[in-house]
Amino acid sequence: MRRVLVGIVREEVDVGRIVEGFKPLGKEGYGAIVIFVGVVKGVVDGLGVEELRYEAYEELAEKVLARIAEEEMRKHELGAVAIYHRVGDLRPGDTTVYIVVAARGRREGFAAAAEILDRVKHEAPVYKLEVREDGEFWVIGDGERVPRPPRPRGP
Amino acid sequence: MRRVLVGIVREEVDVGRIVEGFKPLGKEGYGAIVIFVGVVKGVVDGLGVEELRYEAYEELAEKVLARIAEEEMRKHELGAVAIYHRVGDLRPGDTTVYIVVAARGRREGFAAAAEILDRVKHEAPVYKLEVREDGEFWVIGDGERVPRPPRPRGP
Amino acid sequence: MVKPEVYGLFLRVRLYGILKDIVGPEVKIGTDKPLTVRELLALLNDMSGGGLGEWLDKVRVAVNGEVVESDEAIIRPGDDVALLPPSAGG
Amino acid sequence: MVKPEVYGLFLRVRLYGILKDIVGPEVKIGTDKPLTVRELLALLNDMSGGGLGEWLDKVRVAVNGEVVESDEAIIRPGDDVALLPPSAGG
Repeated sequence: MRRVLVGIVREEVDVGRIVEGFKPLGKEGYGAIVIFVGVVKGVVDGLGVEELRYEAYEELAEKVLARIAEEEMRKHELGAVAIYHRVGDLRPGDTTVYIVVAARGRREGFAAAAEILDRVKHEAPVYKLEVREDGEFWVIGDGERVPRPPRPRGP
Repeated sequence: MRRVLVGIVREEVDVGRIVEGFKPLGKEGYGAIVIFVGVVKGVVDGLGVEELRYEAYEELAEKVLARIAEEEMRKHELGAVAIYHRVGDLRPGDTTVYIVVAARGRREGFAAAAEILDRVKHEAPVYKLEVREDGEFWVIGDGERVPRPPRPRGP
Repeated sequence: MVKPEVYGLFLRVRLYGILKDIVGPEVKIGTDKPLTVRELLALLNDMSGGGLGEWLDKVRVAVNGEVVESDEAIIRPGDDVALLPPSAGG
Repeated sequence: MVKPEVYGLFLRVRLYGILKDIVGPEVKIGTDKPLTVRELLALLNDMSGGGLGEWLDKVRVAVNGEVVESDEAIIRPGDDVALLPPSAGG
């Protein structure tokens, strides 16, 4: 079994299958699987969102995800970690990011999943353009929105 | 879509299917799905565990799970909650409890899932006998173990 | 909905977890009079040769599918009673 | 492994996120001499009519698939360079 699964992916990820893979780690004493699944919101600050366009600098992004997974695995004594981030044009209700950890207990599991998610948001070279009813905005860091500037070439 | 799903169940629960059901809530602004899956540990305090035998006072247990789900849904402004607890003879690597919440953001989601899990452990009339290499123990509350007393009748 | 089962002039008590080991999985008590929760617990303790001992403080009693908080709550013949040790889910 | 692509005496720079809108998705700079990160950023800022402005402090530069921390790091013709705005995953 591979203990670290990461990827920048275009399609949805089958969470049930990851759980299936991590369950046997119970035998080694990992009794808690914690999962976070991010979903595109249809409303932000009371305004309708039509689409989130995600892109990644993929060569680096997968390395960063693997590094986060391995560091957090050591820090929280996890049995396994999966991190997948989607790219492409996603609409409200579509999934965006998946974090799955197998931990010894629930506290470590929740702490690890929350921390991994924070690190993915801040460290992975992933970028998103929010297409809203009032225009297009680049999301910068953890929530700042910058109106999309006029482009030097085609759309 | 039902916003509260609870049950005392004998079989495994398909987490992927619950995620599939909760995803559309993204359109209403619920952008975070947090899941906890408990797994039977094969080792506790360095000793081998053969089996956990779970039983529940089912008439009450399902009412308690529904009450926890509804109260936590209001408290954390969740879009939906699922709580399933398994009963029967479970072996290391088998799943025991499933908590799934759809929250507005990740912080509420992690907080809600952790709190629901704590409440399920303390409030739901569910009981477990740990069959270990050094004997049989009733788990009382959050970790105390009491050796199984001699029985007045059959095994 | 819980449907109380009437056993003539019996009171049916189901026990869970460690209490099942101490007293038995189910006890029928012949009585045609109401009992308080306190009286029922004392009776069950006697029946198990004092085995409930340390558990008497920790036990919760459910009547017809709801936990009763008071030791003075009344149980009537025909009620569905359950004796519950501290929960241990998860 | 990232395989640097050599464009003769060009340096290829890919841009991401908002930087792509400001400067363009990819820029080829004709040079046969090494450049520092600082020099490269100044050059790209000039090319975009000063558009990088406020972003110059926030941009991270990756060379051959790894972020370089120092503005004095050297970039050589043939290196694979990426200009990255602050991350916004999740």
